[in-house]
Amino acid sequence: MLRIPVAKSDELFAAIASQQTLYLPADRKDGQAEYRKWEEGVKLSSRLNTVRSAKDFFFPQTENLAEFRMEGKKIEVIDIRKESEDFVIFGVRACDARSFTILDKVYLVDPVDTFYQTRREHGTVVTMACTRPAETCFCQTFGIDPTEPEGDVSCWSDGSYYYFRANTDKGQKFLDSLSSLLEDGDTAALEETKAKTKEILSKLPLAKVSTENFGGDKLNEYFRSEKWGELSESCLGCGTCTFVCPTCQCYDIRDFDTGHGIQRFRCWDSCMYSDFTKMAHGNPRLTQLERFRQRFMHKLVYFPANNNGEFGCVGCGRCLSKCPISMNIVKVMKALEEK
Amino acid sequence: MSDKLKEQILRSSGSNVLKCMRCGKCSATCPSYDEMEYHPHQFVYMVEKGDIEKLMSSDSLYKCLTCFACVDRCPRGVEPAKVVEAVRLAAVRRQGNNHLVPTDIPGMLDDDLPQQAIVTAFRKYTK
Amino acid sequence: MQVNENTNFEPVIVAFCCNWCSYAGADLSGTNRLNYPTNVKIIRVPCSCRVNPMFILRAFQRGADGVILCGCHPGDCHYTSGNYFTRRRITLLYSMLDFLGIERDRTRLEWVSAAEGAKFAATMQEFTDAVRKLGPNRRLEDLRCRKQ
Amino acid sequence: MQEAMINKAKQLLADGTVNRVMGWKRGEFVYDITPAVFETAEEIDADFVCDDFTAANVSKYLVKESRKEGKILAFLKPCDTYSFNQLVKEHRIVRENVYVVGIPGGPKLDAEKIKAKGITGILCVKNENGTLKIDTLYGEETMPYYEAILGKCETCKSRKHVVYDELIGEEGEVITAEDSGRFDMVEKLENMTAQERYDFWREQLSKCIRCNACRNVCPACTCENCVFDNPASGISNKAAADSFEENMFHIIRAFHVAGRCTDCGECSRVCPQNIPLHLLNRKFIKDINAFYGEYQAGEDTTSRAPLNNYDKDDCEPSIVHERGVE
Amino acid sequence: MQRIGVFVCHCGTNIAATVDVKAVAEALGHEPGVVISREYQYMCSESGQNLVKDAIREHNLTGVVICSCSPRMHENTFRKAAAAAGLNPYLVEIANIREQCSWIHKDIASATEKAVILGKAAVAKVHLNAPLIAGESPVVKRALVIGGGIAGIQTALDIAEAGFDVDIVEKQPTIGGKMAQIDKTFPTLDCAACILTPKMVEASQNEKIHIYSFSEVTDVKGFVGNFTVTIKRKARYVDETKCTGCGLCTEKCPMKKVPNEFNMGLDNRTAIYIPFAQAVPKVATIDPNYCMMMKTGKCGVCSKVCSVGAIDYKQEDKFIEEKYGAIVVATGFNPINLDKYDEFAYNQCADVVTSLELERLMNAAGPNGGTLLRPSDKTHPHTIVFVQCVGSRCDDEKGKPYCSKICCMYTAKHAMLIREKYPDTEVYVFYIDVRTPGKNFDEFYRRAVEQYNVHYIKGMVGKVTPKSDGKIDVQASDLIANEQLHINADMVVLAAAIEPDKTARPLATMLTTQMDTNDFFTEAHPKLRPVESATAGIFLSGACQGPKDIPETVAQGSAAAAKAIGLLCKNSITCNPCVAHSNELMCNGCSACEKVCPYGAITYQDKEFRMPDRTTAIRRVASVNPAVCQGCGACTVACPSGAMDLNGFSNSQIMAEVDAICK
Repeated sequence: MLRIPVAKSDELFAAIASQQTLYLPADRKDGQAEYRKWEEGVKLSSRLNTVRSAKDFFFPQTENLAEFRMEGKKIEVIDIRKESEDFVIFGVRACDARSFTILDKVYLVDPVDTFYQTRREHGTVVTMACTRPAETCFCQTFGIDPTEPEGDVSCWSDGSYYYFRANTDKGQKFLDSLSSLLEDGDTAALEETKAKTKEILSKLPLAKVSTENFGGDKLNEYFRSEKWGELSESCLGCGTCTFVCPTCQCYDIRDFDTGHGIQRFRCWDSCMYSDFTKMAHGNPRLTQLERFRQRFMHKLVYFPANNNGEFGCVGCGRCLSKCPISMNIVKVMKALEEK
Repeated sequence: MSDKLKEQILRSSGSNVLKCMRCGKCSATCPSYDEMEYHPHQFVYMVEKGDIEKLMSSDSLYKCLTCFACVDRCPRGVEPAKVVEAVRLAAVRRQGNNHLVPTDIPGMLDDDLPQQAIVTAFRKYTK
Repeated sequence: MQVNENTNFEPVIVAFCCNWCSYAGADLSGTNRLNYPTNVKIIRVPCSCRVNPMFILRAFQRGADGVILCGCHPGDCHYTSGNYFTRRRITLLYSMLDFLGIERDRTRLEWVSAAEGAKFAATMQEFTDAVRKLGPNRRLEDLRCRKQ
Repeated sequence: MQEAMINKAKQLLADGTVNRVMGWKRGEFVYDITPAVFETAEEIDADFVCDDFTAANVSKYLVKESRKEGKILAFLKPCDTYSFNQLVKEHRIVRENVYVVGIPGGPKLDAEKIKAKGITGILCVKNENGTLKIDTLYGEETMPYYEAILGKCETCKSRKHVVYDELIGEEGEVITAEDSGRFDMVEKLENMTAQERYDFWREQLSKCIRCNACRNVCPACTCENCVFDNPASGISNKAAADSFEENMFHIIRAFHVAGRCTDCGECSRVCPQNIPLHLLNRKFIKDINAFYGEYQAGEDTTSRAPLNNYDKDDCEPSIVHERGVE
Repeated sequence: MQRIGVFVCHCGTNIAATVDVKAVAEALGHEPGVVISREYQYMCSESGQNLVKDAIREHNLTGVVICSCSPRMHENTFRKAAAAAGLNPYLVEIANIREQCSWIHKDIASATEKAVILGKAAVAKVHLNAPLIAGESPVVKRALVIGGGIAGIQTALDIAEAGFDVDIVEKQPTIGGKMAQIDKTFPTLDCAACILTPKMVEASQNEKIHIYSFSEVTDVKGFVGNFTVTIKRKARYVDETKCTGCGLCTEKCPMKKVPNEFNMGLDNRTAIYIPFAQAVPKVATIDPNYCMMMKTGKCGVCSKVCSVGAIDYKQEDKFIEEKYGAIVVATGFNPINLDKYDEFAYNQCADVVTSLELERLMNAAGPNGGTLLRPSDKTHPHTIVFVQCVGSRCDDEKGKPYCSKICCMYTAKHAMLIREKYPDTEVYVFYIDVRTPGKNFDEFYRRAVEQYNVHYIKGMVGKVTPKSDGKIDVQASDLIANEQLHINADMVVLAAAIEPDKTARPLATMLTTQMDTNDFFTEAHPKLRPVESATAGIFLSGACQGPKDIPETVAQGSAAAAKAIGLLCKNSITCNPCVAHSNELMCNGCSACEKVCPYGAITYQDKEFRMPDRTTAIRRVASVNPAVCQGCGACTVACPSGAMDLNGFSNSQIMAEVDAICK
């Protein structure tokens, strides 16, 4: 397998960055990681995950869609889309990598979201296999193997080497462009690392969480469940879970008057917010219970109903550690399963 | 010329002669009044008019004791003493460095004044 | 402090003036033909205490380079106590803006009575000069609103 | 402590003093504890918890809970009692409908701080003589206890309960600003240059994802309709579309709670991006103390809030120009 | 869709000379919603107003923007015009392009640009204006006059004459004020007491007038038509209702060495006193600083001699609260303190006196029984020097910047009276200018010069030096002769500047009226509304508004009365509709707004609401009493949720203006 010594990572990143913009997880002063544009001196984080997920690259929090200008009685619509640049996201975990598949099912089906599509086309995803999963991880629940991450290129590390495997044409081209740096080598040490990781995976506290009681056919069973009241009682109605979530895909479209025109932009919205999907007549989900239910029903019931059983969650565990009151999808699943 | 001179005097005195309301209190209060050809209020008025040459050549310039009684008393804050001082300064400046010319010396000689003082003064006040 | 080198820079200055004192003071400086820069545009409010910090931030967002708030002298408020509240609110707001690193000279509160036309004009001149020296507002601007 | 609380709760439920209990419910791990309302002794026995990780301030829930049928028992830490009192003062909590039991406060622990050390796979956390022993999937790890203390507890302002119907444990004292050091960081920032302060806040606030966790957890933010959610307010926005809106949101939020913020520290605790939001509130508190005399929001229910009050000799805003570093 | 009309006024050349009004009208015509944009010579003229009215009717306008002078000037004019044309008057906005643009800028291009921006801001605001309907509030049919001098007396008499109750609050034990101290009046030389005292008596006997003497206003609440005033009735230690004013107590009082204020301290009175013979009310007052009984507990003579038992040493200050519809301020003036004018030796020499002291010295009821004698040695003065403008017309640091107005005339009067009575006395008057604009005034002054031979010398006194022989050396300049004079005088009379009474400043704060930098009350308009303050329901009478002589004071007193009567005639007044209102759906009931409201206009109610989650809940919400609210807007900022907003100056309107200006 193609590999490069970890010690030469700076050379590797420099080579990638010389061709296209490279983003990778880097450590912040506060001990958390975030995606950062690589430049001399930026080191790849060893943390399991970033606070914000990698979905930002394809579906940013705010994005301008169009501009309008008014001159007298005429309104001019300006297409503000610009030619996109190619970029690489390096070090995407298996869970986040899977989230792109989920977002694709929303944005690349008819009608295609061209903003999203353009970004997807220009981005190359280089994943990184996990070696130290955390107690909050439950990606296995959704059939993800963190030791075999997806992406255009999969990458592994055994501590001494990074190993690469292209999964797509785009990935192959990417590896070809780095051929001078990469060497072929044996993977014995890597297999050992994978085996160790697998052992930990089986011992994770959430390893047994299962989707068998969820899916498109459970609508009636869960929609009227009495558990929602108790579960949503402490929910603050903030958007933390949705904004750190790699698969949440809802947005709002708003107009901003700049004083010399109107900018139409979209920004992430959260089903936890009281004005989510507010329409002329009012709001279809008036209580926090309904809003809370919406989020989990969407991930566990509605989404699989419309997408051949695929769930709208990848088990990255971000909401488990970030919810201000520690209410999360795992607690919801367990509570709903209780008879 | 006189405009420029007026401006220079106004600038160096820092006084606004237009504030004068012609009350004459400066002259009423002046201890050197009787010694003067032009009195404090006239200084202010004549500077305002630009009629400065007469002041420059008048001995009144040197009669002002700079006691500032007029400055203190002036109800309008015109500060006549500063105007007088400014005119005096303008006169001194005009003289340049030659404050004493040789032709003046014979007139100064008298029995009481030591000759050495005159020589020293001449050295000191001449370029 | 950065000094603006672009001498052509004309700052946008918003002045909130209370109807009873400062707006009348501004009128008086007009009646007395006391000149101050055209950069200053006055918004009339019933009392300085009507000025919400929101308005001040809004002005900066929309392209103001300086915001000055004028009211009756403490004790002279037409509504008795309005300007006392203003004083507390605005002191805290300005202190907070300073805390966030926004240049101090972009904000000001001045008490101008209906009789102080000259003070009004002088204050506006002074404030405009100070803001001009600071250059365009960059730290608290909304890039979307920047004039193209 | 937990035992005493459970007994007290069961007793008050049994004798009909209250019909519900506001407390904390254990979660999947040692640290993911959720505020919860318990209605029966069985529920309490099963899930009630009060330990090193029960940091959440439950007073805000009482706005809603105190308007329901019957009386609710609330266990309040000293800092929570300030928030509670402030909400009573603002007529948000119906005092008669809450039975307050004061419980000792922290210091509480912050799982994020443990994780920031690179410790992962946390299964169990124990404090042994100032050393935290952490069982993980990868073996036992240790770290100094004090390094894991929750930010808001590091600068605790008071161990005294300002309101309670009953107290469990001993009453503590108010801690002075010098002893708590809670204004140290504000002061440090004040002593920076404007450019440094600007850079500091840009770095911090640019992390903001506008999840509203700070606002929604804040006991002072109980507006029926927040200005940031109200399109008619002219400043509503859902995402900080640019740096101005990041500033705007946090300045206005801090301003709206100025003089009402009890410095409970929840905003910083819940911020997923670790933005030290409490510094903005503390800046206001520090200024208010310095300009208008010491004031602690929530200390009582009668005093006038500093922003709804004035003194004829108050300082002028020019004081901002006169002090500190430009 | 809005249909807005823009009207740009030239104001003759006042605006048009510096602002290209055509360009302004043209530019504003392109603003969204603007359907007509016109300019005209004088918008405020009848034909200008007709232009606006016609446009409102013709284009069915929903909003009007007038680019003209300050809204403080003509906002009402245009609001009325709009109303006459059927448009709600509050849909009119004024862009101030005169006072705040054309008059302060010189460059046409930049002034025009600014005028356009101001116009745009007004257009942006008017887009959001809502029609407002003014409410009404009742008028209390009672007036308060603060100050019982000739101004206050005249005002009170006129108001009472019209049939309204009126109270006079006077801080001294008697009404009468400064005029009571004056000997003769110019230019007729009739006796002041002869014309004043009948008016004082008339006031005391008029059943519509109630006099609170020895009293002060300590608090004012409320608003036009409905003021609540707290009056402190200072303890005079004599029961006013019992005292007959017989004066026996004042004769018997053993403490006879109290400086007599009424005679400017030139003689003494007793500790219990009646200021002067014709005092109203004629009631004794005990001065607790001198009364032996009050100080040592030993004496009680007055109490013993009082046949009606009116003396009450234990009396305390009383506070009463009254409601009034209108308040007239008539706090008057005082001569300034002369301590800082060393050069006139006022504090060093008893024979240097102020003009008001001279009045007492010459008055028949004065210390010398009407014979003019030097205060120092009670000898007849042969040479008297009058000094004009002492402390008037000065630089700010040196004194008062204004002309005190009355000095020229009273000095001429004094000079004339002295020459008339004591022809052997030489009288010198040092003047800067003799100012005599008034009916028969210059003739009066000329009589002093021509008929009475008073020596008027143009010049100022620079130095007054008391000499050991009792004479006074007056050093002065004679500007016409261009010489410095020394006059060997017996007396010097200083025409001290006059200033507003010291009680005026705190009173202005209570009344929320404005004062100028000299503490004179500011009138609502210097020409057109000279007796009204900018605060509705507060009127100005006499010298509290500016230096005045007696005829002017009386004229203004009557004018203020007429204004007050005009208000009191109404059963109710139209309220300002620009008041706060609370959006109950957003209100948290936190009480912040109530805490900052200076008028107590906000109250709370528990109301049942249908909540967004389909439940009903009882919520505590604020409501504003529109009759009490004055529209300051303090509550709108105190409210964190934005539930409080202000009509006419709403959040959205102000932000629209901000946006338009910053664009």
